Amino acid sequence: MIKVLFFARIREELDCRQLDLPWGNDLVDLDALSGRLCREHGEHWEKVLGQQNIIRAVNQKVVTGNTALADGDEVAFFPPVTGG
Amino acid sequence: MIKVLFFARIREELDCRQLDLPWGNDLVDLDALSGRLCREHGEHWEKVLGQQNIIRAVNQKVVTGNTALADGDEVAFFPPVTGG
Amino acid sequence: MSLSVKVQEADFDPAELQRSLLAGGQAEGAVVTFTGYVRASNEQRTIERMELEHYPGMTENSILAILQQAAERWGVLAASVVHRVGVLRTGDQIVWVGVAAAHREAAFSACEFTMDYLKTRAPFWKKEVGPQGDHWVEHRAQDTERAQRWGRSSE
Amino acid sequence: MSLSVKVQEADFDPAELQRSLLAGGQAEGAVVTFTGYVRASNEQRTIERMELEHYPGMTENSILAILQQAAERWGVLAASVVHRVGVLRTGDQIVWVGVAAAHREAAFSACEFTMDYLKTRAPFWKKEVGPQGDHWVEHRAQDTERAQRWGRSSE
Repeated sequence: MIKVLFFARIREELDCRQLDLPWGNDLVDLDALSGRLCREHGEHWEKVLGQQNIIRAVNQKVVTGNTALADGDEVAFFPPVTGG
Repeated sequence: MIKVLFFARIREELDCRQLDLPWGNDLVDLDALSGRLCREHGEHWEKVLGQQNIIRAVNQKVVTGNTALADGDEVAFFPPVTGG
Repeated sequence: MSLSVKVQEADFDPAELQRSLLAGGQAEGAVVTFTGYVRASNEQRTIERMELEHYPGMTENSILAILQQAAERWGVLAASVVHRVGVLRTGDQIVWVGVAAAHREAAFSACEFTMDYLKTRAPFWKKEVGPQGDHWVEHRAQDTERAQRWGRSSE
Repeated sequence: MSLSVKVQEADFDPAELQRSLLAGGQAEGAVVTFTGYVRASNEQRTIERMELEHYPGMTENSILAILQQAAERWGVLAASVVHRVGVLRTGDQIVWVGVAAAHREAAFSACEFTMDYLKTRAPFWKKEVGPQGDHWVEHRAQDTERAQRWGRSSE
């Protein structure tokens, strides 16, 4: 299974906080995961997840570019951070 | 009158905290004042007041180089500061 | 060396935090602290309240990583971060960063470095609520530039 | 804008000082504080106590001039300095500098600027007393260099 989390503006725009996806061949890497989410949920998700400044994290580490996934991984999508 | 103050290491080396000198022609500027103090108090004062890093203030403002004095001024001699 | 990170809804007491920072020993010559407060306005928008969201787990770990970097780089003796989440109002305390070191140069640098990285790397998001409605605060490009001052070693 | 300078023998409470700093209003987003403590040793010398001498009158005025410069340069909202004199022991607080500003950049810069100038311009002198006898602390060339970072306008 892959646990997928959405935070802040992205969470609100998708109206979704968390998805649990059963592990499968269409989840081998981040780009494949994004592709599947867009196919399943349609144009609105494609637009939100395609935003240029979106940040992706795998197992709570920010990654840049595509990254391989394994069963049990945790993936998160969020906007640039604004703490402090 | 000129009020002359000594602080910290300079005060200890001269064993003098304050001198009040009656106003006169031999006090027209800082160099004249230093000259008079050295003449009156001898070689030890000359050595202490001649130290390169000594700081001089007139009316509580640090001055560099020679500076004119007037009756009523306050002059201070002290080493580099070490507060904070 | 003592490093501490707390993410909490509750308010905090800077005095108590500074005392805890020094509890380890007497070698410290300098303590620098930063306290952040909710401002009454931001870019002309009036702020009634602020809602702070975070990514539990990742937040604490990423801040601890920042403190470890700061501690190694400047020989920090103790450092502590408290960051609030949930609903906050104008004038409320949001964040506290305290750093103890033998000399002031290290304490100032480590504290400012930690704040710059909290602003650019720790997964917190602020939403302002005011008379004009809700507004997710935008990341300031200026914050990224400030963080980059510290060099690539901090990536 | 509220600027305050105190030179005193008595100890101080950083929490109370931070509260006073904010007493004026709610416009502040950031407070940076520095607290200096007597270290247990300096350049391998053991310190039993410290004696702090100052130049009454000139001290307060020169610190106020430093705070005014900082306030103008960074748009500081409030700033306060408390510096102790007399006999101090290891672990005792010596100095507190607090700066409130709308943004952290201003607060950090103004606080560090003030400390650099306290070290190089305010007429305080420290004497360490230890098992090896008395020792007037020497001015650190490094402090003068740090103060010069801020440019000639501060002379």
